[in-house]
Amino acid sequence: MTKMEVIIRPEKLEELQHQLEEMGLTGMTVTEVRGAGRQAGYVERYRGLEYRVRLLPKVKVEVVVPDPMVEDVVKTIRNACLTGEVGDGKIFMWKLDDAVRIRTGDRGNEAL
Amino acid sequence: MTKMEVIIRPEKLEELQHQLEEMGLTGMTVTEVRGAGRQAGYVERYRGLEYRVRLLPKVKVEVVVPDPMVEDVVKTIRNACLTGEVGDGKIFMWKLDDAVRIRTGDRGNEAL
Amino acid sequence: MTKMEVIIRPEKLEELQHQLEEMGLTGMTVTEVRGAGRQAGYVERYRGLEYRVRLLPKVKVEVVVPDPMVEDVVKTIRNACLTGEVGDGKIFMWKLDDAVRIRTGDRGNEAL
Amino acid sequence: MLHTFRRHLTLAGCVLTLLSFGAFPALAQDAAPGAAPAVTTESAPAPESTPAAAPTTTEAAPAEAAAEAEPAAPAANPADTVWVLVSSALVLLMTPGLALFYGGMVRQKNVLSTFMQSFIAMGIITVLWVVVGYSLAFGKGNALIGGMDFVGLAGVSPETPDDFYGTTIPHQLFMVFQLMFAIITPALMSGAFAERMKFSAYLVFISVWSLLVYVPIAHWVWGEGGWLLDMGALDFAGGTVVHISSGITALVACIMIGKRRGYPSEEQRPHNLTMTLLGTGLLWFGWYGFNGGSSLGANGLAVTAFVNTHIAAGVATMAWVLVEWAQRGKPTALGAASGAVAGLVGITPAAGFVNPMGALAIGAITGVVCYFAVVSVKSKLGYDDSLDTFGVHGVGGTVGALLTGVFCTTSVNSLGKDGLLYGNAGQVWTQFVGVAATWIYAAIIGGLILLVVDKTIGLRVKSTDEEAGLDLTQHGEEGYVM
Amino acid sequence: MLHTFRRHLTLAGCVLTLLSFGAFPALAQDAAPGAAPAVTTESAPAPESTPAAAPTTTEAAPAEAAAEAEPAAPAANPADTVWVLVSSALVLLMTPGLALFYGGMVRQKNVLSTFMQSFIAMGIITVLWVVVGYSLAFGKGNALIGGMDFVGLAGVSPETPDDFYGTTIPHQLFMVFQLMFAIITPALMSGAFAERMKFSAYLVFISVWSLLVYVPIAHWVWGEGGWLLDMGALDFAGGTVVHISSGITALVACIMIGKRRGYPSEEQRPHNLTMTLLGTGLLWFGWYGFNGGSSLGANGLAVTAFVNTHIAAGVATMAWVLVEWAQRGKPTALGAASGAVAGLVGITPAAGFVNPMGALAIGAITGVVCYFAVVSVKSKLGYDDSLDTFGVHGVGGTVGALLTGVFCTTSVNSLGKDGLLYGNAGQVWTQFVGVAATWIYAAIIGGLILLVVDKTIGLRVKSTDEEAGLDLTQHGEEGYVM
Amino acid sequence: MLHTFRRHLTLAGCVLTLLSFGAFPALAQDAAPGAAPAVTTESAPAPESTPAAAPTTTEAAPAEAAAEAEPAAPAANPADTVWVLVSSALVLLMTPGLALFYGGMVRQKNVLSTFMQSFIAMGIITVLWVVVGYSLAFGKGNALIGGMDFVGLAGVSPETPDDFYGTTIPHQLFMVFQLMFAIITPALMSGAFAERMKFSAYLVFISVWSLLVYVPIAHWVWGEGGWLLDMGALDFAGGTVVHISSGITALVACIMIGKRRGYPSEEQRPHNLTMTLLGTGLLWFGWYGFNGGSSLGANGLAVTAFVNTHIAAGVATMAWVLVEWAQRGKPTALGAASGAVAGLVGITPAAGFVNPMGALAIGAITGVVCYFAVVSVKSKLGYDDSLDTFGVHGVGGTVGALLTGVFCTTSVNSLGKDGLLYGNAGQVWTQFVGVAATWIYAAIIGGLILLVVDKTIGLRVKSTDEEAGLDLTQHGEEGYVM
Ligand SMILES: Nc1ncnc2c1ncn2[C@@H]1O[C@H](COP(=O)(O)OP(=O)(O)O)[C@@H](O)[C@H]1O
Ligand SMILES: Nc1ncnc2c1ncn2[C@@H]1O[C@H](COP(=O)(O)OP(=O)(O)O)[C@@H](O)[C@H]1O
Ligand SMILES: Nc1ncnc2c1ncn2[C@@H]1O[C@H](COP(=O)(O)OP(=O)(O)O)[C@@H](O)[C@H]1O
Repeated sequence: MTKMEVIIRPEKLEELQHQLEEMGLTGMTVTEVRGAGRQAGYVERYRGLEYRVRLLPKVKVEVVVPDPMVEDVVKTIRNACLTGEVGDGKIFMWKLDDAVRIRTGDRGNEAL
Repeated sequence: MTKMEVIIRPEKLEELQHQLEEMGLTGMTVTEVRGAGRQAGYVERYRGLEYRVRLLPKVKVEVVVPDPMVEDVVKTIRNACLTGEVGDGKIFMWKLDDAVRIRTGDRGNEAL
Repeated sequence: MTKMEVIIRPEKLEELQHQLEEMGLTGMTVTEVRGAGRQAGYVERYRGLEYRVRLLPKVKVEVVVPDPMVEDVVKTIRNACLTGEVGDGKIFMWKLDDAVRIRTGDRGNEAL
Repeated sequence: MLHTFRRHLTLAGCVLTLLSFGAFPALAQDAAPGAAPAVTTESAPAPESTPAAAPTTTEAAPAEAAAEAEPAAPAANPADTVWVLVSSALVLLMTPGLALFYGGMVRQKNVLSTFMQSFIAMGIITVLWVVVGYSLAFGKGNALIGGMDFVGLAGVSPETPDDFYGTTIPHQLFMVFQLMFAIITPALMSGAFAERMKFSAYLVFISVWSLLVYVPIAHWVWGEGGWLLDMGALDFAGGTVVHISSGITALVACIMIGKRRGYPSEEQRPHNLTMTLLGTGLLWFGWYGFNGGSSLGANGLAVTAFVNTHIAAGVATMAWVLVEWAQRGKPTALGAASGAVAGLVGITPAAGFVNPMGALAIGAITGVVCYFAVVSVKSKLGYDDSLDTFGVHGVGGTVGALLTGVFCTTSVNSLGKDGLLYGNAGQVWTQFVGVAATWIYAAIIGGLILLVVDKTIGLRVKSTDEEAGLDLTQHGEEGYVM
Repeated sequence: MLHTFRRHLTLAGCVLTLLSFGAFPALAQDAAPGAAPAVTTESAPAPESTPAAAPTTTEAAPAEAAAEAEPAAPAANPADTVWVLVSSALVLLMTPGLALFYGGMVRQKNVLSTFMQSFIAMGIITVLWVVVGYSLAFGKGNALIGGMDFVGLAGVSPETPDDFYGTTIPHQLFMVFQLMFAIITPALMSGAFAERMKFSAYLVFISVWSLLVYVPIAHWVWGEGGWLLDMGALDFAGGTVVHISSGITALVACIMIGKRRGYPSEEQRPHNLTMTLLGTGLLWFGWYGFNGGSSLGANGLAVTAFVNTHIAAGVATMAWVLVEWAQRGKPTALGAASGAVAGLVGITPAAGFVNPMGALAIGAITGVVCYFAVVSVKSKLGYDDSLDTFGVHGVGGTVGALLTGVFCTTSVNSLGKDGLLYGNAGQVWTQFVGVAATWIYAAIIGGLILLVVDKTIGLRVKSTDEEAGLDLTQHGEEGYVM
Repeated sequence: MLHTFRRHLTLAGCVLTLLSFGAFPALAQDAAPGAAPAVTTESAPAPESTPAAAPTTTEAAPAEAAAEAEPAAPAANPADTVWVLVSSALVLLMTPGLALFYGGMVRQKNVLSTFMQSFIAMGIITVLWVVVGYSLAFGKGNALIGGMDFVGLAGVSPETPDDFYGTTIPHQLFMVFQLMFAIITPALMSGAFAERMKFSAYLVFISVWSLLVYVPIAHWVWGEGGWLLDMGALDFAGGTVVHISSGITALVACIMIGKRRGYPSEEQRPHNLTMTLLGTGLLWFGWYGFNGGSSLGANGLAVTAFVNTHIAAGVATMAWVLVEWAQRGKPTALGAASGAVAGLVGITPAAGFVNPMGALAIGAITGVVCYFAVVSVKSKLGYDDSLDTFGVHGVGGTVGALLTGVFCTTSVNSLGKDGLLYGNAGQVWTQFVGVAATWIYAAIIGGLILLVVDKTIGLRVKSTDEEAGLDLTQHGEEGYVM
C-alpha cells in the first residue's frame, strides 16, 4: 500500500477525480491547502500596508493505492493536472505499514 | 513512533477525542477534509446547473503514538467512530523516523 | 528525501517561511489545522450551553527536503517558532519513497 | 410517497395561484371611482394624524364617524401614509433579519434550510394573505373570526381608509402592514425545530398554522369585534398575536419532533455568530416599524412606541449581558443579541401604552427572565428548543403582555388603560386572560396541525439526512463553497 | 500599456473632478432667493399629494399649472418629500444589496471584484450624473435626448419643485432619486460577464454606457418630450429603462467577452449563498422605494405600487420554487432568491398601473418564464450569462413590460391606460414598441461601446489572472483570510 | 482582582438600572394633560416645516415664539415627525453597520469582540442617555454643560416639541435622534485600539467618556447657550461632536495602549472584506438619516443635506480609488470603502450649509487627504491606529469642519453663514476655533479617562490572551465554527 499525496491546482480537482474514478479508484481524501514554491506570489495592499503573499491556493489529494498501481496513478495524475505552467504541483509518496477500514475492521489492501 | 491518520465522520470527533483522552492520549491534530469512497454523494443544482458532489465532509485526525500502543488505539478508534454505515472512514498508519518538540528540543517518543 | 510535518502557532508562520526562504527552501505546503496537547484549551458558552474547546488553531507546514538538510531545517524551525510557552508545536518526519514534479515528470530530489 | 406528495404540493400551489387569477377580473374595479378625488378633502380637520390612536381606533370611531359622514370617503393623511409605508418596509426586512439571526446559530450544513424557512414565508404567506387570510382576520365577522368580504382584496382600496382599521391611511396599506406581521410570525417558530424538519412538512405546516392559528388570534386581539379587544386586553404590536402564539406552538413542535440527532452530547455550536449579530441589527432596526408603525400614524404615539422600543432593547441587552457576566464569568456576544431581542419582544405589547421608565423596567425584567428561561429552565426540562423560540418569544411575549398590565398608563395613551401601578390592578387580570387564551389555543390547535402533518407527510427528515445536513438533502445546495 | 492606460484614467478622473469644481462658483446662487419663503404657500390646496400622479405628471400639468401661476414658485409637499427621501435611500441600498446578491454567486476568488463592480458605480455614476448625466436625461431637449440646462445641477433647486418632474417635491430630490436608478443599472450588467472582465475596462465601459445608453433611454421613457412617453408607452419604475437596457447589453457583453475559463466543465458553484440571500432581502426591501417611490408622492399610488411590488415578489418566489421542485425534485434557496428578484423585475414597469390581482398574475408568469429562461434556454443556446442578468432582468423586464399592456387599468391610475384585459389591445402593441426600441438600441450601442473598449483597453483579463482570481490580480486583495 | 471588578461592575449595572426605576413613578405624568389636543392646532401656519431650519433653530426662535405664545403648546408637524423617526432608525442602523465595517478588518479571532464594542454601545449608552446624558447635553444649563431638568426624561414630551430644539417634532423624538449619535460616537473609537482592549475596560471607558467628553462637546456645539454655537461655529451633523471628538481620543488611546502584538511584522490582513463592504453600504445608507435628518424637518434643507451627503460619498470613493490606483498600481475594494466613509465624514459638518458643488469639492479633498493620512502619515509616525479611526474620522472630521468655513453659503441655508468663498474669511477662523477646542478637550479629558481606567482595571489584555484572540478570552465564543 502506498500513500500518494498530490498537490494540484484547485481547478484541476474535478478532472483528476474523474480520471481516477475511470481507473477504478474512487477513494480519496481532499484538503484545501496553500502552497509556495517556484510559482510567483502576489502583492496585496490594505490601506497601504503591503503583504507579499507567497502562499497560493492549492488542493491536496490523498489517495492510498495498492503498490502495483502506483506508476499508473502517477501517469493519470500528470495527465489530468498538467498545464505546463509553473505551479502544477507535486506528488509525494511513501509506503504505509497498515490500513484499517473502521466500519469492518478490514486491514491492509482490503481496507482501501 | 507510529503516525496514525484517521478519517472519520465529523460528528464523531468529540467522542473520539474523549475516548483517546481517557487512554491518556491528549495530543492530536485535526483537519477538516472532504472524502470520496463508497459512500454515495449528492447532487446539487444551482439554477439548473447540476453538480455531482462526491466529496463529503470528513475530519482527519492525526495522532502520533509510541509503537506499542497502536493496536489499542485502533480499537479505541473503532469503538468511538463505528456506526456500521458506509462512510465510517479509515485508519492509515506508518512509522516515523523522528519527532521533535519545538519548545524543548526533545526528540523521538519524548517529543509526543 | 524526508518529509517534515511541522505543527506551529499560526502567528509564527510568516517568520518560519521567511527563515526557510533564507536557507533556500521556498517549497512548502500549508494547512490550517486545530491541535490538542498539553496547551490548555478554552471554555465556550452559548446561551449557557458549555463547550470545552481543546482544539486550538494551529498551522501545519509540510516541507519535503533532501535528507542531508534535515537537521539544519530542524534548527531553523526551532529558531523561528520558539516562544518557550506550551503549545509551540512539533516536527514529525519520515522518509519518502519518491516525489514527482507534475509539470516536468522529474522524480526524487529533482522534483523538489 | 414523498415523491407523490411533492407532486401534489406543486399541483396545489399552481391551482392556488390560478384560482386567485380567476378572481381578478371580478376585482378590476377595486379602485372605486370615488377614490381619485378623495384627497382633495384633506383640509378637513378630522382625520389629521390623531395623536393617541390605538392600533385599532375603537373609541376614536365616534369622533371620526362624524367627519366621515360628510364627504363620500374619508381622505388618507399623507404623513401617516408615509410612516406606515416605511414601517411596512421595515417589518418586511425583519424576516431576512430573522433568517440571519437563526441562520448564524445553526451548524453550517443547515444554514440554507434555516434561511429558507424564513424566506419561503415571504412567498407563501403573501399569497395566502391576499387571497383569504386578510379577510378572515380583518373582514367583518364575529368575536372569533373575520369574514369573507375582503377575499382576494375585494374592496380593499389603495386610496381611501377603512372605516375601522387605520382610519387615516389607505386600507390597502393597512392590509400590507398587517401582512408583514403575518409573514414573520410562522418564521419565528422555525428556531425551535431547527435542523431537523422536512421542508415540505414545514411549508404545509406554516400555511395551515397561519390560517388556523395566526388569523383567528389576530382577529381576537385586533379585529373589529374580536373578543379580546372588546374585553380590553392591550396588545400594542403583537405580544400575544405574534410572539406568544409562535412561541407556544414552537414549544409544542420541538417536543413533538424530538431532539436533534446527537443533542446535547455532540458539539452543536453556532456556525457564524457575526451573521446572528447582523440579524440582530436588522431586527432591531425593523422593530421600529413593527412597534412604531403600529400607531398607524405620524403622531406622538409613534414617537412613544419608537422610543420605548429602543429603550427596552438597550436595557435588555445590558441586563442579559450583566447577569451572564456575573453568573458565568463572561459577557457574550450571543448574550447581547439574545438580550436585545428579548427586550424587543417584551416591549412589543406595551410599546404604545407605557412611558420611557416603564419601558426601562419592562426591558430589564424581560431580559433577566428570558436569560433564566433560556439558560436554566430549558436544560432542566430537557426539551430541545434549539434556537430558543419559546425561551425568548414565548416567555418574553408572556412577560411583556403581563407587564403591560402593570406599567400601562392613560397619561401616555388616552385610548389605552391604566395598569397596576396606576391603580388598576384589574388590567393585569385582563392581560392574563389574553395570554392564557393564546397559550391554550396556540398549544392545542398548533399541536393538532403538527400531528396531522406528522401522520401524513412526516415532520422529521431521515436520520442520515440529518447527518448530511438539510441543505444537501432538502435543497440540494451548500451554503458555502470556500 | 495597461500601465499607461491607468495613468490616463487617473488623470481623466482628476481632471473630471477638478473641472466640476470649476463649475461651482457659477452655481453658488443655485438656491435662488425665492426659495426660502416658498413653503409658506403650503396651505394652497393644489400641490397636496395628488393621488394618481404618474411618475411624470404630464397630464396633471394643466391642473397644477394654474396653482403654479399664482405664487412665485410652487411649494414642495412635506409628506411627499419625506417619502421620496426615504425611497431614494432605499434605492441606494439596493446597490450594496446587488453586490451581495451577485457576490455570493461567484467563486471566492472573485468576490471582491464582483462587489467592486457595484460599489464603484456608486462613485463614478454619481459624479457623471451631477456633472452632466442628469441634464442630458432630464434637461429640456428633444424627443431623443435632454439638454444642457441642468449641467452641474445649475438651477436644480433643493427647495422648489421642477414644473414638469415630481411637481410636489424639491427638484434636487427628484434628481437624486433618479440618480439612484442610474447607479444600479450598469451594476446589474456585471452579472453577465462576472469573473473575467478587467476592472479598468469595466470602469470605462459603464461610464460611457451610462451616458450613451442609459441616459437616452431614460429620456425617451420619462423625459419631457421623450418619444416613448409621448407615444403612451407605460413604464412605471424602469422595466425598460433599467432592466431591459441592462439585460440586453449584458447578453451582448457575455457573448462578446466569451465564457469563463473552464465553463461549464469545471465546478463553478456559488461560494456563499447566505450572502446571496441577504442580498435578496436588501433588494426586496429597497424595491419598495424603487417602485413605491416612483409615485413621487405619499399617495394612493405609492400604496398601489408598494403592495403590487410585494405581491409580485412573493408569488414569483413561490412560482419559481414550485416549478423547480416539480421539475428537478428539490426546491432551492437560490431558486427562491431568483424567483423573488424575477418577480420584482416583472412588476417594475407595471407597479403603478395594475391592481393586486394583476400583480399576482404578473409575478407568477414572470417567475415561471424566467425560470425557464435561466434553466433551459441558457444551457441550450450555450452563452455564459454567468449570474443570469439577461435571464432575469432582460427576460423579466420584457415580460413585465408586455404584461403591463395586458393588465394595466385606469381604475387604478387615471393617468395610466387600460390594457388588453380592459378592452384596449393596442396598449400591448405600444408596450411592444417600447420594448423593441430598447432591445435594439441597447444591443447596438452597448455592443459598439464594448467593441471599442475591447480594441483599446481589452475587456478580458489574462487567462492566468482569471485562474488566480480577479480579487488578487485586479485589486491586490483577498475577500477572506480565515 | 478582575474577578472582583467584574462583580462590582455587575452590581453597578444593576443598581443603575434599579435606580432609574425608582425614578419612574415620579415621571408617570410625563405626557402632560395638554398634549392630547395639541395636534388640533396643526392648521396654524407657523410650525410647518421651516425650510431652512438649522439643527438648532436659534435664530428662528423669535418668529416661532410668537406662534407659540398663542396656543398652550406648539404642535408637532407630522411630516417632520416621520422624517426624523425614519432618520433615527437609519442612524441606529449605522452602529451594526460600523460593527461590520470594523469587524471585517480585524483578524478572525477578534471579530466578535469587535462587534461587541459596537453592540454594547447600543445598550449602555441608551441607559446612560435616558437617565442623565440627554439632560446634561441638552437640558438648560450654561455655556459649557446642560442641566438636570431632563434627568430620567422628565418633561421630555412624546407629543409636543421643545421650544428650542427641533421645534416642529415631539421633544422625545429629538431626544432619541440625538441618542443615536451618542451611541455610535464611542463605538467609532474602537477601531483605533482594536484587537487588544479588555472588554471590561472598554465598557467603563466609553461610559465615562460619553458623559465627560461627548456630552459636553454636544452641548457646546448644539446645546442652548453652548459657547461654540453662540460663537457661530457651524457643525451641521456632528463633524466636531462625533468625528473629531472620537477620532482624537482614539489617537490618544491607540498610543497609550500600544501596538498590537506582532505589529507590523506579523501578517494582520483583514479577515473578511465582504463584511467591511456590507458595513460600508449600511453606513452610507444610514448616513442619509445622520445628515439628512439633522435638518429635523421634511424640508429643502433635508434635501440639501441628503444630496450633499450622497455626492460627497460618491466623489470621495472615486478620489481614494484613483489616487491609490495611480500611487500603488491597483484600485482596492477596501480603498473604495475607506473613501466612501471619508467622504461621508467630511461632509457631515457641512451637509446643510453648502451647495452640491461644494459637496463635490469637500468629498474630493477629504478623500485625498484621508488617503494620505492613512497610507503615509500613519506608517511614518508609527502609531498603531489599527482600523484608522483617527486617519478617517479625526482627519476627515477636521478637514470637513474647516472646509465648511470655506464652502458654506447662506444661499443654501439662510440660518447658516457665508464662508471664505463667499467673502467671509472669518468663518474659517471660527471653524478653526471649534476644531481646536474639540481636539484639545477630547485629547486631554479622553487621555485622563484612559489613564484612570488603565491604572484601575488595566486597558490591555494579557499577551497570551491577545494571541488566542479576544473572542475566546473576553467572551468565551468563536465567530465562526465552519
Ligand atoms: N519542497 C516542498 N515541500 C512541500 N511542498 C512543496 C514543495 N515544493 C513545492 N511544494 C508544493 O507544490 C506546489 C507547486 O510547486 P511550484 O514549485 O510552485 O511549482 P512546480 O511544481 O510546477 O515546479 C507548491 O505550491 C507547494 O504546495
Ligand atoms: N483509497 C483511499 N485513499 C485515501 N482516502 C480514502 C480512500 N478510500 C477512502 N478514503 C477516505 O475514507 C472515507 C470513507 O470511505 P468510504 O469508502 O466512503 O467508506 P468506508 O470506509 O466505510 O468503506 C472517504 O470519504 C475518504 O475520505
Ligand atoms: N501525539 C500527537 N500527535 C499529533 N499531533 C500532536 C501530538 N501531540 C501534540 N500534537 C500537536 O502539537 C501541538 C502542540 O502540542 P502541545 O502538547 O500543546 O505543546 P508542546 O508541543 O509545546 O508540548 C498540538 O496542538 C497538536 O497540534
